[in-house]
Order: sequence, then structure tokens, then C-alpha cells
Amino acid sequence: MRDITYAQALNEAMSEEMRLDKNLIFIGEDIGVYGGAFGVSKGMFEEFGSERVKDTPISEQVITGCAAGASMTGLKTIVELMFSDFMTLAMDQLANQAAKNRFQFGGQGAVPMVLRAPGGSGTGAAEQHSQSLEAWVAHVPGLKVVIPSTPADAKGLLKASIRDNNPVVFLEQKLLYRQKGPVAEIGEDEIIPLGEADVKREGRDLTVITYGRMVPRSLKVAEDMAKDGVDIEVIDIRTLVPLDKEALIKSAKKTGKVLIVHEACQTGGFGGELVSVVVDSDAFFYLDAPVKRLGGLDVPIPYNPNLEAQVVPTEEKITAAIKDLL
Amino acid sequence: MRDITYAQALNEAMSEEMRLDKNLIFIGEDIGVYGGAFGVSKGMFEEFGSERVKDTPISEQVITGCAAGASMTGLKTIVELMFSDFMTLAMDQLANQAAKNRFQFGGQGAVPMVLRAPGGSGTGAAEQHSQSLEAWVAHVPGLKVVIPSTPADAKGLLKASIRDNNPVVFLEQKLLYRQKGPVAEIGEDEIIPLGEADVKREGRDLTVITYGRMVPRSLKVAEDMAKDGVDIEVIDIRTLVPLDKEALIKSAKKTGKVLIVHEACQTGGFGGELVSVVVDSDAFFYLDAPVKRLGGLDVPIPYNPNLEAQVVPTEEKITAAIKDLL
Amino acid sequence: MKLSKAIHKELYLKMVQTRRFEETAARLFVEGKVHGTAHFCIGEEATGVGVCTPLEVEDYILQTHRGHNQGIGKNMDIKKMMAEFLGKETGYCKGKGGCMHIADFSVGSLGANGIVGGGIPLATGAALKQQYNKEDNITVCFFGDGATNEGSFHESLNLAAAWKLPVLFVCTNNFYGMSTSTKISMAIDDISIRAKSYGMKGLALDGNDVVNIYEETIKAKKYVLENGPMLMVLNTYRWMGHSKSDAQIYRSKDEVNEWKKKDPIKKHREFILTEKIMTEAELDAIDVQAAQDIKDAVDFAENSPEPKIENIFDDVYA
Amino acid sequence: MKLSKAIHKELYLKMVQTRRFEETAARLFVEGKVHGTAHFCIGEEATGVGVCTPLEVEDYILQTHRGHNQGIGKNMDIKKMMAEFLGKETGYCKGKGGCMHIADFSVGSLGANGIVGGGIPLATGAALKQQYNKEDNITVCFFGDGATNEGSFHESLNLAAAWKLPVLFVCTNNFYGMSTSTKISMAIDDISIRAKSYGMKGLALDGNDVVNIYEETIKAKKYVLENGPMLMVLNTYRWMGHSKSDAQIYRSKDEVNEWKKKDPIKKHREFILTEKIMTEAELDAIDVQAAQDIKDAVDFAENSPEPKIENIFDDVYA
Ligand SMILES: Cc1ncc(C[n+]2csc(CCOP(=O)(O)OP(=O)(O)O)c2C)c(N)n1
Ligand SMILES: Cc1ncc(C[n+]2csc(CCOP(=O)(O)OP(=O)(O)O)c2C)c(N)n1
Ligand SMILES: [Mg+2]
Ligand SMILES: [Mg+2]
Repeated sequence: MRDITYAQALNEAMSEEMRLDKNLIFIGEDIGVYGGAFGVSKGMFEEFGSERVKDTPISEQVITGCAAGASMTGLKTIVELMFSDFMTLAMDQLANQAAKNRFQFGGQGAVPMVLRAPGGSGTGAAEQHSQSLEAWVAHVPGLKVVIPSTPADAKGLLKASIRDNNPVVFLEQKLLYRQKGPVAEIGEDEIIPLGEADVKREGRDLTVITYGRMVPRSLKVAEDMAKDGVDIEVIDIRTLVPLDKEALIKSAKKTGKVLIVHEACQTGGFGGELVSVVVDSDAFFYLDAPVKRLGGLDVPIPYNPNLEAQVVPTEEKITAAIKDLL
Repeated sequence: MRDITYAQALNEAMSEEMRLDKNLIFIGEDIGVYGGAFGVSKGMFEEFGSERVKDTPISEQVITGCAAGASMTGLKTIVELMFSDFMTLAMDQLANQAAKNRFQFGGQGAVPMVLRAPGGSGTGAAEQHSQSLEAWVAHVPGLKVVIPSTPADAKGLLKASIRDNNPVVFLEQKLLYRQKGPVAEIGEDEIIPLGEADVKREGRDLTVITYGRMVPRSLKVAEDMAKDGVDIEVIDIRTLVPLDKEALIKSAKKTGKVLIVHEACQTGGFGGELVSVVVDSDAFFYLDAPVKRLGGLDVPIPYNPNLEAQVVPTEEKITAAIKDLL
Repeated sequence: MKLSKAIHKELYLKMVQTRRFEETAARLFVEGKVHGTAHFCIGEEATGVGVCTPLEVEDYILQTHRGHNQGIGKNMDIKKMMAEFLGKETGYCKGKGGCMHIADFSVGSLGANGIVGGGIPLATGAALKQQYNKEDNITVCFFGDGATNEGSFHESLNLAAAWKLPVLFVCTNNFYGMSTSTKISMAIDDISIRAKSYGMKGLALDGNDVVNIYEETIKAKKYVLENGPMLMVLNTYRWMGHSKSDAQIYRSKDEVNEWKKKDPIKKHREFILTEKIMTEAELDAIDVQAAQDIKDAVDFAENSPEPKIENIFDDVYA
Repeated sequence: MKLSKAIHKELYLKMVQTRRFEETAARLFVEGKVHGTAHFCIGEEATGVGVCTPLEVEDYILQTHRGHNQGIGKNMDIKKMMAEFLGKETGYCKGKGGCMHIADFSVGSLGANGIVGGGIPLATGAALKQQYNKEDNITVCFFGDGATNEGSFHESLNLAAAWKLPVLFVCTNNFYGMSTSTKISMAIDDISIRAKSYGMKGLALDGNDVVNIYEETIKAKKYVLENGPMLMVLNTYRWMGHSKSDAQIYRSKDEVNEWKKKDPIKKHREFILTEKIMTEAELDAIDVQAAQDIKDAVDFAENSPEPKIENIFDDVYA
């Protein structure tokens, strides 16, 4: 085990897979010499060259479609969109082409591509560069959706995503890029299969179901509350599609109280799906209180840092929501 | 009262508003001489001329952005996208521009536009022309989202949407265009404010919360079940944003049993939001059974008519889901 | 270039097959045997047939919503096309796609597309794979005049040019996008000049001259392999409505009739006779064969089983 | 055309204000007073200032993410710009937008945009409104070289040309989109030829010659009102990194230094002196004034209140 950053973990996952598979290429804006807007691909251009690490013109629609086309015909591709907000420009190629091609062609072909894109607020990048849009892609059959919360998960899930034979939308968390955490030594098997939630903290009193940047934040709250004798379970779903429903239901049965936390705007967010999975199961009969959601406010992400910090679930809000439920 | 079709009701709403407001224009693909792919705008080009009913090149991104820009500067606009599936191509202009401009400019300007687009399956148009994507837009603060289920609602809600000072995504239902229903005489006030659910059928035993094409289908089931003495309440939410939460909660308290029905793929669909609204309210304590969802299967819409019919909630499936809950 | 008799035969047969296929499909609609819609390419047969016939299996094509000529040109199995059209289990897409999503990876067709311009970005990817593997093959991407107004067209041609990808972009210009004349959808007459924006070669051809299209495609493939992408515009005309429900009030009967005189099949037939490549009798025999092929396809399709709902989750994921 | 002394004074002042604004903004970053990022246009001041100064209030502009020169050119209030940059309640967007979303509807700025090419479709709408109301004004839409590879560029120029909308499209070509040289993002040298795809007039100008840009904009406005849209490409260069975190390894110091010699402010200053329009002393006085204006703006901004979370739901809906 070593401590490396989330960004470094992603870099290692891509680089290792590219070393293993000559058919794997990587395209995106400024991923080459520049190393990516968040530095995730530093050194990859130097190692793999311009044939495999390809800087593109600024044109998200064709970048995404190009990856899908290459993947349909035998390559494997990783695409980086500089911000997940730019999926707005690529939704046809992502949702109408990459996601549907195999099905609509009756099983001919497959589209093994990973679309990586950072989401989330907290960097002062304002309305058009701070969204959490996972709910859109999780609603598209044919896509898988992954959001890692730790360096180890980032590495293990990205490797699994690359090896997956389907289009995977891999949503990174801007604010986690510089966070460090323990990751297996290079060469050790650290692949994490898609579809397995992770109990990041066991507890008896209440279950927090969350993902992405809200995982460390929820853990922080749980540790703080432990001092007062409250024992919170924190489940990181890690992959939205496929979703590990069993893990959620099991925990809900155990604690009888569930809080869903995510950064995305609450209305229409993936939290609704999570509530429904719990409520529409036999866990319903174990619930001691309504399943509550704590999502972002239903506003665009503002620029001012204080405002920005307060439109998403803060430690205070998470704590308050937990106390309300207990 | 007269019986007119849903398409005719939409046509009347637009035409009447355009007669009242010279600042209102209408743009889209083949809406002119052709009268729109589904014939909704028949006769409007002849009445209002090419200055106000404007056929566009096939370019959904600029069509949507052009409307937003015109609306930001003083016109009011209606845009028709031929199929709501093409929102994939317009999502940046819709979600990053039209929806956010007022907020990110600190309240300068407003974007009074209505984006009309038909959704839903059942016409054999297959994967890329049959989706129900309301969950995407309902997750974007700044947008309002309307889905009418009857000719009267279509007319009243479209008029309200046109008069609204915000971008409204108005999702029509392909399969309802030819359905007839009673609509107030021309000249009578038939505006229906956004944000008011409609109890389409009162009942005591169970509440079906639904919208769009699933409203008539749910009503049919309710009538059939009434013969067996089962009394179903059917609530048509009509506007997803703003959502009439009170109406849902009230009904859930009354019947103690709730089934959510929508055509869109279940996973990540708006049903999750509806479940959460009910569960995360004091109605929770009145519930006799888990709140259940019945959405479309998590597959793209297939071409074959039998398959197509069976991937969305059928009368049989709705009936079965209700029986399960009772 | 002088084409062999066999080639002429192939071109002629494929065009007639296409026309019979569509006439039959139109009839099946009237008989209520098909739901949904269809976009017919009658009058445009020379485009897809002329471009695809000289290609190899390893050359890819991306088809349009109006692409029966492209599919037949690329040697797709007419039986499976018809079965798909009827939504049957034996169809190319197991009845899940319908004719707007017909595909045959085994002959190099990466699929038709329901999104105008939706296939153009995919074409750059297929060509990137060919370039990456240093293949001697190209990707041919079909789209209409209307599609050249979409952002996907622009982004794709630019990327292809910047990366010198082996793509032949083929615009079947029938002068209308649905009801909208190119006169009102764009302020240019010659779509091929759009190539210049990308530093790309552009070429405009008579889209009803199958022999010339065939020859130019051979040259174009060579050019593309050596120099990178090229845009070829084939000017032609659709005789029928845009789709099954089109009253066609946006164009005059005269205009349609003028173009019917330029029938690509008649043109080729006359060329064959004038050049004495085949006799009337030989051509008539091909006509008969084409009609029989389509009849066989309909029989096959009608006798094929419906897909089963039990298998609906197949192929959502690989 | 011979410009008055007042015009020269205005152009020079606005360019110097822009430069001081950005130097100060960069310093505020270093001091940790601003979070987020910023995109500086130092070296490109002549573009926005030259184009916007001759416009009327009723002419609209759509700005880019690199648009301080455009805003100052269009007479935006520097105090409110700075306050927005610092995220204050008194800023143009009440601290909600930041400098990537700065806007002033009262002077005709419909806003900067965080999406590359995102403002181009909006510009067609603003121009449609002007055309519909038969106004004698135009919409000017700014975007970079990189943005011309986006689908939004293509769709918008095509629509504007088809409808003869009164839009002046202005491409500030600084030869890079972030780290990506136009040499690798497109296979053409002269971006102005892209106008031809739309049947539109295209023009390429020295983007560092504020006087010429001013004059050409006056002509262009007249042209656009009479004939419909036009594309004007202003070739220039960004001296600083793309944004605050740019190590600039994708370009050489030499290249940067070559362009620094073509400093638009120095060029204008020398022109003024050579033509004896103003004296050194007069110019120095303007420099002093510009510095003071920025200092005042910082004072204003720093002493302004923070926005309150209580008002966060304001303006989500109108
Ligand atoms: C993105 C998108 N917009 C609109 C449509 C509806 N539509 C289908 S075909 C068509 C016309 C396309 O015109 P063109 O590209 O010239 O091809 P043609 O039909 O003439 O062969 C339109 C508007 C669509 N399928 N996809
Ligand atoms: C749609 C989109 N893609 C990518 C980005 C990230 N980005 C911001 S500015 C920029 C470079 C834009 O280049 P250009 O248009 O030439 O303008 P310049 O920055 O050179 O002024 C990029 C890639 C973005 N903001 N929006
Ligand atoms: Mg056409
Ligand atoms: Mg640039």
C-alpha cells in the first residue's frame, strides 16, 4: 500500500491498461502535452505518443462519437470531457448512439468505451462548470455509470470500466483529484467490479447512502457523531448503474433509518431512485422513519465561494438531517 | 364545450396567443407549409406568415439557442423540436444557457420561451424517436416541465407556458395527438396555471400518481376495477416542475396506498422523485404499503410493435401492480 | 476506366432490387403489415449502389435513414432487410431496430441512423480504427443535404481533416430536408464547397449516373487512403414523399416530373443498351430476378417468427 | 476615415484599463482574494475594444470567457466588473456568475459564456429580434479560434446566413484553444474562409491594430445591416497562460516574445505619437487615469458586501 492522489490513481489505471492493451487509445481536449485540465493524464502523451493519446479539436460531439465509432469497430477508447457539464453537447452520441447501438442492431457489435468527466462544485467554476449530472446518464439503458470516492476506488473502478465491454460514464470528482489515500502497490490486483457498493463505515443507528464527494464528508460527520455515541453506517454505492440494491436494502433493514446524500440538485436527482429502491423492498417494513434525501439546493451552482459551499450538503446539514431522523 | 383533438388544442393555444401578442414567434423544422411532423401547426404559416412561423435548417442546437437569444432580448418564442429525443442535441442551449442565464447574470433578463417536443413510444419509430426524457429536464433548475394528458390540459397549459416568463419544456405525447376531448369554446378562459395537479378520478382505495399518456391508461384500469368494487384515485401531476406536492401528499394520506406509473424507463425516472415526495412527508405515517413504481423497462424502445407495447406499462401491468398493493 | 459486364450487371441489379424493395415496402404499409414509418430512396438508387459496389467488405459504411440503396449496394442480405422491416426475429436487428437502424457488421455496414447527421461522428471513429491499424480500407459516411446543417457534420469533417482520417463523406443531396428546400435552409448552391472549411477536397457529381459514381468512388478511395478525407456530393432527387405521411405541398408536380425523366435506372439501362453491354432480354431477365428476390424476401419475412419479449433484455449490455 | 482625438483617447484608455484590470485581477489571485479561475486577454486588447467602441448601446454583444476587453469596450462599469470578479453582491451578477458570466444588459452585453461556442446560437436569436423589429442595430458575437470547431459555430453561421440575420461574427484568433494549436485542431490556415460554407462574407484582419479594427467594424456594421451576416477574424495572441494554472509547455518563449513585440497598446501609442494626435504627456495622463480607475474599482469591490445565502433562490425563475 502507498498513499497516492485520486488523480494519480486514475493516471495509473489508464496507463497500466494501455500498457496491457495496444488496442486501447485515449482522446480528449488538451490531454496531451498539457496533461489534461486537471493534470490527470500527465506523462501519458510522453509515454504513449500522439497515436494513442490524442488531443482533439474543441468539439465534444464528435469526440464522443469518434470514440464510439472506434470502439464499435475493434478499438477500446477512453474519452476525457474536460467538465461533465459538456456532456450536454455530447448527449446524442452518448445516449442515442453509444448507448443504443448494440441493442438496436440486434446485438451486432459492442461499444467498449469509457467517457471520463469531472463533476461537482467547489472550485469557483460557477454554473456551467460545476454540475453533477449523473442522474441523466443513469436514466439511459445501455450506459453504466461510475463515481469513485477514493483513490483506490478510482483506480480499481476505472480499470474495471476500461475492461467492460459497454459504454461507461465515469464521473470523477473535481474536488477529490488532490486527495490522497492508500492504493495497492502497482502489479497487485486491485480491480473493483462494477455493481458492488462498499460499506465505508459500519454502524447500527442509521444508514447514510451516498457516493462521490459526499462520501468523505459523510464519513467525517459519522466520526464526529460517534463521539456522541451515535453509530452511523456509510454506504458508498460507487456504481449507479449497475446498482447494488442488495447492499442498500440489507443496511436499511439493519438500521431502520436511511438518509440519502448527494451533491446534485435534489429534485430529479439520483436520490429519488435510491429512496425508491429502499422503499419498494421488504426493507419498508423495517423502517422506523421516512427515508430522507439531502441533495443540493435546486439552483445552479453560484460563483461566490460562500454561496457555492452552501448550496450543496455541508457537514452541518448532514448532521442536522441525521439528528432529525434519529 | 366542443370535442377537439389534442393536436388541435395545441394549435389553438399557439394561434390564439400569437394573435394576442405580436411579439410571439414560432420556429422549428418543417412547421411551416408542412404543418409540423405531426400536423400540430397546420394553417399557422398561412395565418401568421414566414416572419412569425419560421422553418429552420435541421440544427437543433441553434434552433434552441436562437429562441433563447430572441427571448432574452424581448421576443417570446415557441420552438418545436420534431421529437423530444432530439433534445440530446440541444441540451447545452437548453440546460446551460436558457435555464441558467437569468440566475448567472444576477437577475438580468429573462428567457420566456416554450420548447415543445413530442415524447413517448407506440408509433413504431424505434429507439431514437420514442424516448420519454422528462427526468432530464426536470433535474435542471431554471426550467419548468409540463406534460399534458388531455386536449383541455394541452390547451390550457400551453397557454400558461407561453405566458410564463421562463423557459418551459412542454412535452407532448405522440400517441395522444389524435385523441379527442372536451375543450372550452374559443374565447372562454381556459388557462391552467402551471403547478396544479389534477385529480382525474377520485377514489378511496389507492392512489395512482401519473402523467401524460399513462393518465388515460390508468383511468381505463380504474374504471375496469371499479366494476369489482375497487375505487382508485388517479392523479395527473400535469407539471413536473413546479410540482404540486400538496396534492400528492393529501391523496396518499387519504388512501394509504400509492402506485406511481410512468412510461419512461423506471431507473432514474421521475417516479423516484414522486416516491420521495410522498415518503419524505407526513404521508409516510399513513402508508399501509410500500410506495410502488411502475415505469418502463430499462431498455431502449424496440421497433417490433409487440415488443414496443410491452416495454411500457400496459393495462395488465398496471392492474397487476394495483392488485399487488391492495 | 471501362467497367466489365459483370459490374454493370451488378449495378443494374442492385438498383432494380432497391426499387422493387421499396415499392413492396410501400405496399406492405398500405396493407397494414408494417407500423412505424419508412423513408424511401426511389429516384436515388444510383447513389448508394454506385458508391458501395466498388467497396470491399473491410470498407465500412454508415447509412442514413434513407439507405436501402446503401445497404443493398454493400451486399446486405435482402431477406434479412425485409424481415427487419417487418419486425421479425430473423431480421438484421432481431426486429428491435427496424429499417431506420438496419446494420450488417459482417458486410461492413455499421448501421443506419435515425438521427440526422448522427452517424457522421461514428464514421470518424471507424476511420480512426482503420488508420490506427494501418488498414488499406476506408470508411464511407452517407448523409443528406439537410444533415450538412447539423453541428455533427462540421465537427466530424473538421476532426477527420485535422487527423487525415480515411473517410469518404458522401452527401446525397436531394435538395430537401423533409419539406425544407436547400434554398431556404442554406445560402449556398453547391454543398461541396463546404469541404474548403476543413482544407478538404470537395467534389459535386450527378447523383443519378451510377457508372460515373462507381468510377469516381474508386478514385476517391485511392485519394482518401493517400491524402485523408474528401467530401463527395451526389445531386439527386427523391421521387416519393419524405416518409409515408407527406402530402408534398412544398414542391411542384412539375419539379418531380422533371426529375423522373432523369431516372437513374433508365439512364443506366440506356447506357448499357447504347454501349451494347447487354441486350434488352438480358436486362429484362435481371428485372425478373430482382422482382423474384424481393418476393422471396417477403415470403421469408412473413414466415419468420416474431421476436419474444422474454429476450428483451438481451443486448442492452454486452 | 480619420478618427477624432476623442475616439483615439477612448480606444487607448479602454485598452489600458483592460490591461490594468487583468494585471490587478492576476495579483488578486496570487493574494488569494479570488477563487475559481480567470482567462486573461492581455495582448488581445485591441480586439474587443476596437470592435465594441464604435457600437451603439442598442447593438448587442455576446462575450467570451476571455472578454474583459469586450466588456470594457462596450462601456461596462469597471467597478461592477471587479465586484463580480470578487464575487460581491454589488457585482454585475450579484456574485453569482463571476467573470465567466459577466453581463450588462443595460449597455447591450448579453453576457460572457463558460461554454466554448455557447454564445453563438444566442447571438442569432438576439439578431432575429432586431430583424423582426426592423431595428437599425446589429448583434456582435465574439468567440475564439477553438470555438470555430464546435457544432454551435456551424449551425449558427448557417442559420444566420439563411435568414440574413444582422450578426457580425467576430473570431478572436489567438492560434490556440487552451494548449491546442490551430495547426493541430484544423487543417486550414485562414479561419475566415469558413464564411464561404454559408455564402457569407469573410474577412481576416490584424487583431492588434485597434484603429483598423475600429474602422472595419463601422464598415462591417453597415454591410451587415444591408446584406446579412459576416465573419471577421482578428488574428492576435494571448500573452498569458490560458487560465491561471497553465505551465505553457505547448508553446515556445520565442513565439510569445515575437508577439509581445506586436503589443496592441504600444502600437496604438506609437501611432498616436507619430500622427501627433496626442503628446506623451497626454498619454501618460491616460495611463495614470486607467490605473486609478482600476484602483477605485478594487476599493469598491473590496468594500462591497458578500451576497447572502438567503437570496439564493432569487432569479432561478423570473
Ligand atoms: C436530429 C434530427 N433532426 C430531425 C429529424 C427528423 N428528420 C428525419 S429525416 C429529416 C430530413 C433529413 O434531410 P436530409 O439530411 O436532406 O436527408 P433526406 O431525408 O433528404 O434523405 C428530418 C428533418 C431527425 N430524424 N433527426
Ligand atoms: C464546450 C467547452 N469545451 C471546452 C471548454 C474548456 N475550455 C475553456 S476555454 C477553452 C479554449 C477555447 O479556445 P478558443 O475558442 O480559441 O478561445 P481562447 O481561450 O483562445 O480565447 C477550452 C477548451 C469549455 N469551456 N467549453
Ligand atoms: Mg435531403
Ligand atoms: Mg484561441
